[in-house]
Amino acid sequence: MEQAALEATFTANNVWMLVSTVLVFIMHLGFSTLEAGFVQKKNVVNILFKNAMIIAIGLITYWICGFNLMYPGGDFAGGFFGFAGFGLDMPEGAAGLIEYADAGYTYWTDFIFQGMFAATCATIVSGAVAERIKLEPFLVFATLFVAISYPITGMWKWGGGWLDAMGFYDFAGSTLVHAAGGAAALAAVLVLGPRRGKYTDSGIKPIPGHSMPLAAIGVFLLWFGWFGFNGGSVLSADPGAVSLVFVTTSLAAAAGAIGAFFVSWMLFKSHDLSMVLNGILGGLVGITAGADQMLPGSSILIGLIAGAIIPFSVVMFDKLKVDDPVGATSVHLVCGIWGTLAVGIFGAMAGVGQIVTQLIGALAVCAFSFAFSFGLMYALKATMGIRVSEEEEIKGLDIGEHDMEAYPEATGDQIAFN
Amino acid sequence: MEQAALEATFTANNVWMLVSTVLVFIMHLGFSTLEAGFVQKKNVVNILFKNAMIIAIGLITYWICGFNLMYPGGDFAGGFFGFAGFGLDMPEGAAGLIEYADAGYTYWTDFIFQGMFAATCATIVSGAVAERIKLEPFLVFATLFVAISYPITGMWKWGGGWLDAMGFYDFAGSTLVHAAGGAAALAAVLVLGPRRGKYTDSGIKPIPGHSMPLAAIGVFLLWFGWFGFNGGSVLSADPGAVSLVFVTTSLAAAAGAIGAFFVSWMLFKSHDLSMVLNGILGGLVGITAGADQMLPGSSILIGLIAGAIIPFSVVMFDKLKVDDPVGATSVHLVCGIWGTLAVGIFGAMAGVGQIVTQLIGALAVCAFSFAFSFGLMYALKATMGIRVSEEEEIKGLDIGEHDMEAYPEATGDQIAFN
Amino acid sequence: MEQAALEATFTANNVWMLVSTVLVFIMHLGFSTLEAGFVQKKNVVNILFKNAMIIAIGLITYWICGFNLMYPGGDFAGGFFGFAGFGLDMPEGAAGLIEYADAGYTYWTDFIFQGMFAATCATIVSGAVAERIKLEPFLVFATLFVAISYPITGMWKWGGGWLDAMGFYDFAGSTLVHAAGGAAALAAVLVLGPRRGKYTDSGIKPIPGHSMPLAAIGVFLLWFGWFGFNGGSVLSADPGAVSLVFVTTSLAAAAGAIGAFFVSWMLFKSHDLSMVLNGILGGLVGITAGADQMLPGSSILIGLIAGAIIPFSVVMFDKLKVDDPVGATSVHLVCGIWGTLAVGIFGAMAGVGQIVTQLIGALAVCAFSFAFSFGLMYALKATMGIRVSEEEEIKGLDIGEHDMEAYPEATGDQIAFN
Amino acid sequence: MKKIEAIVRLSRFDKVRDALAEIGVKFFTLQDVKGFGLQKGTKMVYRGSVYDSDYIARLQLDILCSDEKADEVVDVIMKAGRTGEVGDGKITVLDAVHCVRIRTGETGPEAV
Amino acid sequence: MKKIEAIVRLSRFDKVRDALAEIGVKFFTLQDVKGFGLQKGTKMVYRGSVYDSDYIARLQLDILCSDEKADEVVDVIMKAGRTGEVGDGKITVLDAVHCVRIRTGETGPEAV
Amino acid sequence: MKKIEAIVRLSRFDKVRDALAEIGVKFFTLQDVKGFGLQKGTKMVYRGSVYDSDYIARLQLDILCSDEKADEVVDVIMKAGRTGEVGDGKITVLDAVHCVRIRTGETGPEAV
Ligand SMILES: Nc1ncnc2c1ncn2[C@@H]1O[C@H](COP(=O)(O)OP(=O)(O)O)[C@@H](O)[C@H]1O
Ligand SMILES: Nc1ncnc2c1ncn2[C@@H]1O[C@H](COP(=O)(O)OP(=O)(O)O)[C@@H](O)[C@H]1O
Ligand SMILES: Nc1ncnc2c1ncn2[C@@H]1O[C@H](COP(=O)(O)OP(=O)(O)O)[C@@H](O)[C@H]1O
Repeated sequence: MEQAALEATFTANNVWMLVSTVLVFIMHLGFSTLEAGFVQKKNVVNILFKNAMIIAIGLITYWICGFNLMYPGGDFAGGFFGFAGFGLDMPEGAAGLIEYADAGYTYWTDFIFQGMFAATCATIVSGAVAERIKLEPFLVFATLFVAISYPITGMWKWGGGWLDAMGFYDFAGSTLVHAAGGAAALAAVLVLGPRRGKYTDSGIKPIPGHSMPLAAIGVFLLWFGWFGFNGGSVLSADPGAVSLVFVTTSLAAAAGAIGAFFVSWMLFKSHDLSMVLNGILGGLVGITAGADQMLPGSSILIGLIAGAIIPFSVVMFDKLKVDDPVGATSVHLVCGIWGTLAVGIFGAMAGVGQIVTQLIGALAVCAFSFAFSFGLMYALKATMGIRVSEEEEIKGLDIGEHDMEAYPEATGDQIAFN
Repeated sequence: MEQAALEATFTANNVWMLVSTVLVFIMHLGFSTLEAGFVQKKNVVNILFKNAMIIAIGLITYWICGFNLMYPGGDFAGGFFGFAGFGLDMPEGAAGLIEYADAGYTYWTDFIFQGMFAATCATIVSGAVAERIKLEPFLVFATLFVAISYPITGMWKWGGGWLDAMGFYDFAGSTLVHAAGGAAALAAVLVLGPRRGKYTDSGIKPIPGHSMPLAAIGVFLLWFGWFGFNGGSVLSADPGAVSLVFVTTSLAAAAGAIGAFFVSWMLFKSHDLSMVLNGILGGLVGITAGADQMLPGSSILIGLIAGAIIPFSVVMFDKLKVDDPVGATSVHLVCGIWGTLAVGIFGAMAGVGQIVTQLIGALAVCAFSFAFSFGLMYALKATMGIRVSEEEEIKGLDIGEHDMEAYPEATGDQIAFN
Repeated sequence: MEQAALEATFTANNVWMLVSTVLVFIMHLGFSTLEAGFVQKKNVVNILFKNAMIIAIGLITYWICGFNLMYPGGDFAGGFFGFAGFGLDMPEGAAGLIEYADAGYTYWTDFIFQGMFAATCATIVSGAVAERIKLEPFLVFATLFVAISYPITGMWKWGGGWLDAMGFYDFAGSTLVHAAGGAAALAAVLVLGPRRGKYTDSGIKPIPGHSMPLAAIGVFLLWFGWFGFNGGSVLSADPGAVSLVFVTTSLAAAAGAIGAFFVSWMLFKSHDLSMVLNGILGGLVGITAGADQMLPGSSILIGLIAGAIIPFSVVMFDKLKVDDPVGATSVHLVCGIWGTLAVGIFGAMAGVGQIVTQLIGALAVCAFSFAFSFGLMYALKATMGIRVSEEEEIKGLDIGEHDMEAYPEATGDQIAFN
Repeated sequence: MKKIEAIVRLSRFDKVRDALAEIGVKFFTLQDVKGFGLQKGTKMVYRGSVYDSDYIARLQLDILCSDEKADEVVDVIMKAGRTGEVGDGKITVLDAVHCVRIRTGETGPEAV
Repeated sequence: MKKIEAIVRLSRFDKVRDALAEIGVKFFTLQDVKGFGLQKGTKMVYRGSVYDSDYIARLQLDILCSDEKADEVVDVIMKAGRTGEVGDGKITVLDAVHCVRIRTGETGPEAV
Repeated sequence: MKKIEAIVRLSRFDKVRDALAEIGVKFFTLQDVKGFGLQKGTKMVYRGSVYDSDYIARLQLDILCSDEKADEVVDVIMKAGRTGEVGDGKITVLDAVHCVRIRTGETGPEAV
């Protein structure tokens, strides 16, 4: 391709990657409102605060070391760990621009797109530990997890590490982002314990979230952002590839809703909105590993199964007394593993060998992420303490940690006229 | 144009079409929050549930048959109906990519962009029938409407059918999407009847929606999405055309707000937010048929008139005891017809002949859509029953259909500290 | 570059500019929800109403005269004022398309992108004067401010006026948009006076906003939109420039959160969500003047300082009895000036001379904007009256100006089942 | 003077209000209350758990009236508020030793 | 012991609170109530319908005090709460047979 | 018949409810109230101002019971509701002259 046309393509590719970055960014609002909707009124400021800080921490640490841990270049040995130094430095001239990724995007685009991804992974944990974790240790946890653990496991595949060499496939991160975040969430929940009053002698006592509209806004925004999450993972604006990814992603999400709809009707004889919302997310997580490998039919099947898994998984975790107010473990860990395996079952790469490879990859990443998080949480528990006092849990973390209310009420403003 | 440059243009075009798809997608969140805001607290879960399912149903049915009903290709006879078979199948090689639409977008892009449109049409109905329709029959209705009725009338124009042959013009769907959805909504409301207690012997008793912020979020998101709805309907990223569409769309929406502002002040001596919000939507619906045909001045006039129509239309429907909690009939049906006619009155195509053609097209589509929906609703009424019991209407559909509340309250959490 | 490739680049550039336009548009929703969240329940309809009208007014007046005041072309004398006539008129053929801005974007794109900017400037004022200003005079104020004052000061730099000639630099509007809006807000607040009961003999009595989730949604949406605000200010899709701007903008916002986090902890021994949210905005405003001039490290510093300024500035204005419910003066005026100066301190243009130039520019624009607004508000006060009655302030403006409530409650619907 | 506190179903409120109006009770005070107890509330489902709501929602009407009128008011509420299903509510009558209309300072029966 | 229930305007609440403080009533219980009746509420507009709100919003103060103090409390509320317009509210005085402070178990006038 | 109004801490509500159940009080009415006074509420921070909330949140339980049972109920609430810190609340006992169950028309002690 001659130069002028190549530059035009480069420009178009880079526009798409930047649009994707913006879309992945807004997933943080999606997570914020989803999690805010699924917690009680008295813990809403806390969850919003955590989410606002996580995106800040995620980006800054990705600048400090995350990016260079995840994409260390040829310097790393053995494919398990590598580090290209602190901070960022754009290669000069065309090397950081048109030549950086074969006219796909620039060095800066690469950093910021990947940085937004990194931050989403930490956010997954925040919902699962909501309503009982102390703010400061959580922020320490989030910082270290996103600065160290996420980039290391990410490097194994996307940075050209051992999983990549092995033939493991994870298009946009069913394992590297979602299952990794979900495994960390599971570890954190296990160390932290359930919310007071959730598992009683007389059975499970649900603690309903305070706002279904906020939760629904969250899920729609996450789907919205997922067009960038998956669409941007093509790493160019290649029309055929990106548009296929749009189709598979959308159909899987739609099928996830339908799967969760029917299964939760079967199980609970009710139309549980929170399940359908989680079903959509399950479908999205499920298709993420193979969004570029599937035809529409397979993507619908993958989504349908992911959506159907959700109600079972939520009930299972509850039976195991793993208290996860937003369903992060079911959505991200369980459906993340399902999606990773699905690459070996459906689509262009299907095959027994691939299933095994996928399984190894998923387990390895989850194991590392779980172990890192478990150890870190444990250390924090022993030092700073990670759980708020019983009294604070009753009062709510908004007053306890922030001296604020989410919905302050003036005297008599419930009905504002006189 | 030589190949490399053509491919670059193709890439840029396709990026724009995908961005438009994403924008149209988020209109579903816009509809969800708008409708949620305009219903009572006790029916919020229900409206969110319906909206989450509609987008899922819309996409899946569009994959099953909708797309091939709407764009059957040269196979159909007479221009009234055609069907290219179930499922999707991307033409091989360049035929599904660069050649598919003259380097405008790919086959997959076409499907997913059109699929998002289809789902919006069904959503229009959901608001109008809110607060009293049973969930299951509504989902059946939405499925059949979006799978069959919408693609058939859509084909008449966009699929190259008889209206297209006649010279009917509907750029982005004032008639094909909005008036069609609005006519279906009207039919559904007529079969269903008004909400209990709305029209009493002592006059009309308004039933205010529970959250103006949600409604406002909805309208802003709809405007946001409309940039993709209209901008994407250029079917390429042609700079002149798309940017003109942006200007006309925005100015019409702005003028719609202003039209509704003044008229509702005149009529009700008050600054009714719900009217201004509906006025914006009216302006957007109004410009949709001719967004690429107008200059700024005409687009302002079209929007102003659309906005001015809204208060009159809302009052008129209320006088006729057509109970539509969100104003879908005024916004989508009335302004949709207005916008379709406006193509014959203003802009590049103005002319008496065109007005007649526009009128025929609008009436034909509305008639079909109305008849289909009326018949279907009637059949559902006779079989499954479409209306919740009086007791359930009082309790609210959230408890009645979903065993949930939208804003669950813990004992004493209104003020969360102690 | 030969023609076909040039056209492809033009298409890609224009796509980016239109995407930016859409992103800047949604900032209006961000402002709406931020401001709605930071006011009391009884004034929410009013703030939403104002925001819906401002975007309408902003666009329509920009069409009437704003655009031609701000970009009068070579016709103006002395660089202080110029006007190219009412309405819009796209230059014919390539002159309005590919040649209009060196293949960067079309004439219509220029108008609509700039129009969205203009409207944001007026919105800044609306939050600061919330909860006590009468609706009609506010709308008159907003109309004249956005139609006259904003384009005049904007022309000084972006329209090629005297500040531009002097070497003043303001990439995306730290001064021209934010400080200008903030200065107008300050003037308006001074004429209007504080809310009843805020500054009492026994000290400052905070009047908490009614919804932190709405406020948080607002800040995330503003950040989201800022990718278009700053990214679009490159005025093409130049991959290197736009992606650098993405990186600096994001890192400054992230650092703003962190700066505000630590300083508000130091000052108030608490984790104040409203401060962190304002800190993010402060970081964004701060980087806006030099987003294309900084490397990541400097952008982090700029954001960190902006975020750290916020708590001090909020406290200072409160001490001065400048009652600004949403912190617009701190965020837009103070951080706007800081960001403008930062261009002379950090990055490619750093230098004592530049600092002086930056200072002159910032002061000149603020002075004009302040004087214009002060005079206009004063005149409105003398004629229409600008402040609601004490009784209306107690009742709330929603009932007083709109005869509506933001959250109407049916009898007993707080708990919707029976 | 009597103060009558009636706890009624939300769905019967309209009927009770209208019935009261008919016997000339044109003003009363209303508040949302929760009936809390050991028996069943409403079936609820949330994230896979089926449970009963802790409480049932009821409206409390406070009515001031003269001693003579009290029986009639109780009677009327009882008739209008009854469905016959468990959960219809209670009416309590208290003695008010004194009652003042703030606007005028009138006391006793004239004040209501 | 008396239990005084005062229903007052939202806009007079600050005045009433301060006036009570001056005579040494330093604690009371507050709740939002709705005044429901046949007369007019507030003019409302929604989607083209102009109507009256069903109810008017009021605050109810519950004050426990000794028998001797009751008259003074009533008096003070009446003065501070009055605007003279229809809708100023009511004060009811009930006899409390018993009153306990949970913290200490003190009863009677010492408990308030 | 007595009407017992108990104002208790939110954090003690569970204990009080269970204690009441043990002595056979299986139904009561609950409402959110605000304790308003001159002493300190909770420390709050908003936009750089540190202040005290105007009020403290409390729950009010209304319990109807027979005259004989009243003392036991008061006793049980006092024990279960006490923390010993300032702010534990009050219990007031009023005389109910009459009490009717709407569903059956039963009156007096049978009605509760
Ligand atoms: N002992 C009591 N004390 C206070 N309130 C009560 C008592 N018993 C019932 N109530 C109130 O009356 C409402 C209905 O009472 P319930 O016992 O369910 O009806 P029924 O008398 O028809 O069995 C309850 O929700 C509660 O608010
Ligand atoms: N008979 C009554 N029983 C209970 N509450 C009443 C009664 N009459 C008035 N109220 C309460 O007092 C408030 C003000 O009463 P209203 O009659 O409007 O004032 P005014 O006495 O000045 O005419 C009402 O909102 C209502 O809550
Ligand atoms: N005189 C009073 N009248 C009405 N309610 C009161 C009175 N004194 C206290 N209360 C109620 O009791 C609650 C707790 O009272 P408080 O005086 O703080 O506790 P303590 O008795 O332990 O000092 C308050 O929130 C208030 O609702």
